[in-house]
Amino acid sequence: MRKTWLKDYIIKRLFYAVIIAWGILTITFIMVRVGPSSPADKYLANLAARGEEPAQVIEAIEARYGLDKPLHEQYISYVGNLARGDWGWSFSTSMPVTELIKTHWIYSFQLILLSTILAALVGILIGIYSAVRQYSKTDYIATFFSFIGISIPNFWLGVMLILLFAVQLGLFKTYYDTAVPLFSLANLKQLILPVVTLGTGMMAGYTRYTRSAMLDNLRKDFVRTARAKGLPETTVIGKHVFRNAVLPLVTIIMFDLGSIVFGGAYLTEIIFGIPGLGRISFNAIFADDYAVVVAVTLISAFLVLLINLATDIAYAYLDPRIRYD
Amino acid sequence: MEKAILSVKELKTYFFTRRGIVRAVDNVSFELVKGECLCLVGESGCGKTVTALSILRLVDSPPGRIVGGEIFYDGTDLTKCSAERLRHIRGKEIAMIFQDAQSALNPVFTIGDQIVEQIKLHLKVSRRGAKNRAINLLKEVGIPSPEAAAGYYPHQLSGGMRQRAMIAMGLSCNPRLLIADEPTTAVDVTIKAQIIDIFRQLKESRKMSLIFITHELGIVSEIGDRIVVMYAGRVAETSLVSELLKNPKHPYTSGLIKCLPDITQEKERLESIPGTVPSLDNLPGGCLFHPRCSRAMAICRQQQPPPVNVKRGHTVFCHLY
Amino acid sequence: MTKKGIKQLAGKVGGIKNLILIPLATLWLLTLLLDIFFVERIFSPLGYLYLALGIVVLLYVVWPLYTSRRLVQYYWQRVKRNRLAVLGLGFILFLILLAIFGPLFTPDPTAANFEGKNMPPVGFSSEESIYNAGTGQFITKATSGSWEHPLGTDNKGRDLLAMIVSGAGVSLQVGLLATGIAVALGTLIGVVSAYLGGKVDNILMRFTDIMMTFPFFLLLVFIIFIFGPSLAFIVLVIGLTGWTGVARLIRSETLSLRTREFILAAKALGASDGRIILAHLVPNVVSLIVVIATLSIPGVILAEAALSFIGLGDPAVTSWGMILRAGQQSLDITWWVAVVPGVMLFLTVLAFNFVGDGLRDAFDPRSSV
Amino acid sequence: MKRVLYILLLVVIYWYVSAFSLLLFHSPSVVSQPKQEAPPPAKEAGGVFISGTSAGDAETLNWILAADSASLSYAGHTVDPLVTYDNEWRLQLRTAARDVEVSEDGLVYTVTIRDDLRWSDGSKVTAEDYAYTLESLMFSDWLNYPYKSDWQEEVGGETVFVTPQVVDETTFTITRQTVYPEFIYTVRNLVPYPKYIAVKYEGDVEAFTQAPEFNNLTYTGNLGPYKFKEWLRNDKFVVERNPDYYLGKDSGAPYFAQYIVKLFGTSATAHAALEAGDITYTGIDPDKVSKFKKMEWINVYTVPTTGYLFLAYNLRDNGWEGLKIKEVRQALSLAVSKELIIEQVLYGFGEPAFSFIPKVSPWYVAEGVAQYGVKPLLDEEKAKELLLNAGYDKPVKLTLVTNAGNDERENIGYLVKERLSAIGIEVELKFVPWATLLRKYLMNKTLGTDEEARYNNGVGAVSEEPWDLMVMGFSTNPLSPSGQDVFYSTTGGLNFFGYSNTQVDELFRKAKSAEALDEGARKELYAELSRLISEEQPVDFLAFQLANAGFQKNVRGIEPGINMGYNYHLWYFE
Repeated sequence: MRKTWLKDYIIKRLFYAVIIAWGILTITFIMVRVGPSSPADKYLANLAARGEEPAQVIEAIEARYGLDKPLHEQYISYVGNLARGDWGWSFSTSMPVTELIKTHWIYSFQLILLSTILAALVGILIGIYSAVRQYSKTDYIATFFSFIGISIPNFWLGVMLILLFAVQLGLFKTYYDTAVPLFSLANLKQLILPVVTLGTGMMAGYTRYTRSAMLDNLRKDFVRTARAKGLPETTVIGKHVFRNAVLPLVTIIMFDLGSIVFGGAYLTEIIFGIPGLGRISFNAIFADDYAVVVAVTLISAFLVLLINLATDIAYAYLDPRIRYD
Repeated sequence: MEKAILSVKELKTYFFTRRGIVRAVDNVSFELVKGECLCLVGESGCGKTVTALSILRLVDSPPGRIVGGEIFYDGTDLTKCSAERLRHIRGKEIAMIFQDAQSALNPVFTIGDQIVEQIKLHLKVSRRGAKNRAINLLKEVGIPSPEAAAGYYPHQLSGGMRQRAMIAMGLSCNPRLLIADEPTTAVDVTIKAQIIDIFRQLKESRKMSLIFITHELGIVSEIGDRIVVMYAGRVAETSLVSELLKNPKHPYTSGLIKCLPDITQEKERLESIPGTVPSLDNLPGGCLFHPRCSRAMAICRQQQPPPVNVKRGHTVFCHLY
Repeated sequence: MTKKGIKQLAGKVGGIKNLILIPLATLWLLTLLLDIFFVERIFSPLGYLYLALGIVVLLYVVWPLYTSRRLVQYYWQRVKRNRLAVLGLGFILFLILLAIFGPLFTPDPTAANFEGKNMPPVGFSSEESIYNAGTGQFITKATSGSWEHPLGTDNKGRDLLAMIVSGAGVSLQVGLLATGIAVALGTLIGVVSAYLGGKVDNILMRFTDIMMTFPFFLLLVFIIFIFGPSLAFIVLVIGLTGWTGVARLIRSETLSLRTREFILAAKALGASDGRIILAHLVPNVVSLIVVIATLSIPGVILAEAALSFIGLGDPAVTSWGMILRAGQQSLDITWWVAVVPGVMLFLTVLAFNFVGDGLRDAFDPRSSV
Repeated sequence: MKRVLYILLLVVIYWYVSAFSLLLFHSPSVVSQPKQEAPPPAKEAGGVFISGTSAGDAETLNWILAADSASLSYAGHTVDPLVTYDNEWRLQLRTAARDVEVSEDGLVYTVTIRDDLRWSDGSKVTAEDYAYTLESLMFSDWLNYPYKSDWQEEVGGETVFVTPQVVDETTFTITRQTVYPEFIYTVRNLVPYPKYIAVKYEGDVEAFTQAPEFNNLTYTGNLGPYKFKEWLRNDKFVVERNPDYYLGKDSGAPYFAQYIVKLFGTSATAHAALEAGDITYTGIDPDKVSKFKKMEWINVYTVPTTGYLFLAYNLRDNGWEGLKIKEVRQALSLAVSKELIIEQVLYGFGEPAFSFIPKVSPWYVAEGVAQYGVKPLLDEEKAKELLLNAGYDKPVKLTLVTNAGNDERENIGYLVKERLSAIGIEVELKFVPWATLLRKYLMNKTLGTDEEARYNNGVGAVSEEPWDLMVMGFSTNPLSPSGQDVFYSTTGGLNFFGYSNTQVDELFRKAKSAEALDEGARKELYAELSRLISEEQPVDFLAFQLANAGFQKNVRGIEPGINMGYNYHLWYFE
């Protein structure tokens, strides 16, 4: 089916995304730079030990990174560089920001991707099942556990899992070992606990969304029609009902993908010592490394915008009734 | 008389709700003779649709359940046969057309796909073959530029077109029996006529057996051979259409007929049956119609009327006879 | 002033409620300004949030619910059918009572006592062997829980129960206040945007989009880190960043209401926009608001806990997240310090989820999650 | 269930596919090293030594830019200083051929380096490199070397740099105009930058900051036991055995194939990793020591540190005026038991402190130092009496601040509160975030002026928030305690509590002057200083902490002590 209007829509949205991104960039930049804290805070102990005059050291450092220049000058030069594709130099890690992100994003990505896929698959399967068997024992159990799943604080869950499986039972390493090659079974193994930690909540959520979305459609007339055609029950549920129920699910999963990087994933990364984007960006915050902070905020914002767009497009194809303008 | 293609015997379909048991269909029996058109007639909520759904075991359960009776379709009792067997009958042998195509068609698949799906399910044909067949069907039911229409989604079609598509889907595996559940209620008058025509043609051309559910005796007189008048989940009167329209026996039936606007003679106002259909979860004792019956007697309050054969093939459930 | 006069006035400002709201709000604002510029601390920052929330809730949630008592009863009947919801409600009430009256019966949660540190909960016993660097000897001291400290003590000898109690207070405060702010803001923006439509709608929704594209938790940590953690501030930030979802939901709900007969009727009768919004639209989304609020409280509570967990909590108060942070440092010695607050956090969130779910089913049986 | 398993399998496959497709974009931050065959070492070298830490990551390997200790220690694995010390402060020659020689007048420092030092390109490391590092890098305006003040001296009221002078290929001198006996310790720590690379970036701080050679330590040649391999930020710093290490020629040192610094989010996870045998070494929190002592596969060494905890008295105008009186300060110190703190808070891992000079320092003197806080100078009655004499008979209320989240300091706070209540002083505890503590409590400025807040803006200045007591911890350099004047001299840059005593200032000045040239004289000066300080009680010195190092049992060659790591290139796995 032809969707010529979609092209214009996408262009409009992309243009609009750029505007938003710029706004966010500015806000973030200002916030970082006007913040009272200084990169030199954490040197104090070291300076004291060496019997140094803190004032001199701090001035030296700020002068080196041009932090002593007036704010607007810093902003202009930063945006200028950004426009030229130079994302700046992260002085808290001594690396180009782009390099830094390129090195670390995969650690978050593998975690998030794996958790999301597993959570979605298992959650949706359970959800469908308990919707079809509404009010059965299985349904009640599934519902109850999904409640537990969405209510359990994942950072707590993570700590408990480590205590039980890594320390007590010694089944896993107590931390994520980056020496293990990314694409190896060993890596999959050491990702199990983090994925469970991050995935539980999502899975529970998806279970409940799927269930209710399925229930909304199970009693619709077209289901009866499908049965009247003589379709086997699996086709009726799996094709006719699910295809209608999938729409809200797409939104939610997409939204999670966008929002999780600096939420649940970050806590998981801290607990399991995964050097992902989350940890990088939060350490950057604590180090007043504005180049990184602005960059990651920008990236995640863009991520969300793109994902929203992707969702809309997906909608346009999944639900023929929808039309944007 | 010729052998029946479908015979329903003392069908009981109840709904078990929180507020109690609803006897949606109670002791309904009728027979459909091959190539004939049987009309189920009655006010809305009298159990016509449920009867039809029961035939294909499409009643949602819970809460609905067929609690008794048999439905014989050439030799097999549809109420008891295996789900497997039933699936082969559904859509292939017995097809059903639903009231409101708007909601009865799946909004996220194209008309073509929905028809093709059914064809491929039951007939050994290639995808292309199925597609052509679907397009022909669409043409047959009078959809202009059927190729394009096949690519449309339900919401892109007008009400009438949708209903036609629905019919096309029903016909797709040319079933021996077609059940049409008020196919004309959701469309406006002009379309209604055209759709009725389609059915009439079908009957002539394909010699297809038809169960036509409606509340309009007008339509019945047009295409019906045999009629079953239902009231509050029970059969009130059953007979040949011509016969019944001439001399209705059951007070309810005659009531219905009086309600028909008759252009030939002037009347101040349309007549109507006083009162309403009782709610199915607390039915009156005895004859269900007695509270509204002008000729009700003492006995009507006490016991249900037994079937009375007033004439060959004309049965009425009333104490008057 | 005559009844009629009041009615007219009310009509002008859009409903008798506003007639009450406006003076109250002004009063509130005046005290706040007074507090900021002239005198110190009439109320604490949290106090102001409480007052504001109280006024709004009273006028736009309690009042409407009260005026339609029968409806409420009807809903209550339906909620009651959902056992889990009732259970959750019970737990929340218990928690509130705990937070209010608990401190009267528990010792000061900040009172350290190094003699009685690392005491296990009642019914448990722990054996701790301390290495004495002076003598080079191990001193094994076996302790078992006593009713003096029902939940045991932490590595400072603070009574865990007392800490949990104060933590309950913190979690509830954050949960209710932040959600209150978020929902109030969201509702206002949602309703206004939907009702006025056109340019206003466009601008407001774009703004919502921008807010939504900010990585919520990153933003939170960021702001808290820069401007320093204080409970009131945390509440404020969570509230001011968390309204977007609410706004969207309310908006879509209002859009469907906008064309309903009674609104059109009100318009036809020449009621002012303000009046229509506050007197007709808002009351009709109250049920939705209640549901959204209950369902978004867990997220807020968890956010605060997460903040404290990564060390950005308000050090001046004992929150569950903070206890958890301390506890997970010494899981092997004093497991209870990590387990108890975790469980409490879990149960609280669970309870709110149950209730929210029950309410939603009650208000709108066939709505999706 | 079969279906589910099947789907899980699909997931895994899907993941791999997507992951591999990512490999195309993904470039790990590994620096490709020229492959060179290692000569077979005398002692069997092998194994990976993993040292776990929950401290923060380094900021840069371009150490000359760094102000944080982690950066310096990271780089330290690949380049040796001139001279280091063992646990008894005996000299250990590294890149120096013999110890730094000081002229009679104490102004000229002569350094002779080994002649077998090589940069990675094989070129000799010469005195020229050292001189260059000093003159053109550390002393330059464009680079902003954070610690330039180490190399500066006050001459006629203005600050000038010392003058390095190349004598020959392996010898250079550093000439001061003023005598500063402890300058030698600075000189001994000197580490060179390769001139042949540095000249490329000279004058351009941005280019220098981003120079790949410096950020990947590709130049270090045979200067250190290890060569840089990989640095994954916030995760691990990996160096591998340097086969050409100048000290390893005959001994074959170092004996670890790799040395890894592994970063952990919390000390708890680091402990767990040590217990599980996932790492070789980590520092152990005092309360966990007994647990690890019991594990037969772990060695726990208790070693002294230079860190000390103290209770600062706010002597500025926004503190309790009583604190300005020496007797009152003594009274407070009389009431706070150091043994109790050590036992309760440090689990016995501490030494009572009476001045900023630790037992391990060569300048430590015990006699004559007033030992407040231990019997007999632990006496509440006497404390009350002192307070009374000072005219404080009514109970007072003081605020004690420290940084939240630091368990040790918080606990000390609780203890102090408890002890002081015994002498009628009520203490209110205030735990604030580190940044807040620095901004609102440590930094100070004279009210009404628009000077920017510093840690010491002179006697008149006050902090933004008032406070009376503060639990703090800093560390001292046992070799040159005179550096502590940043705290205790009137103009000291970290003298945030506003202590001012001309005698003390004078003693510090002397300790840094010609009068201290003779070590005996210097020892006497320090003895005097510690006596005075312990009498004055500008702060209540609480305790020098003892650290606990947990190693896997199979590590050999460790000499527990204050400089435990001095011979770590000789450690090996059994």
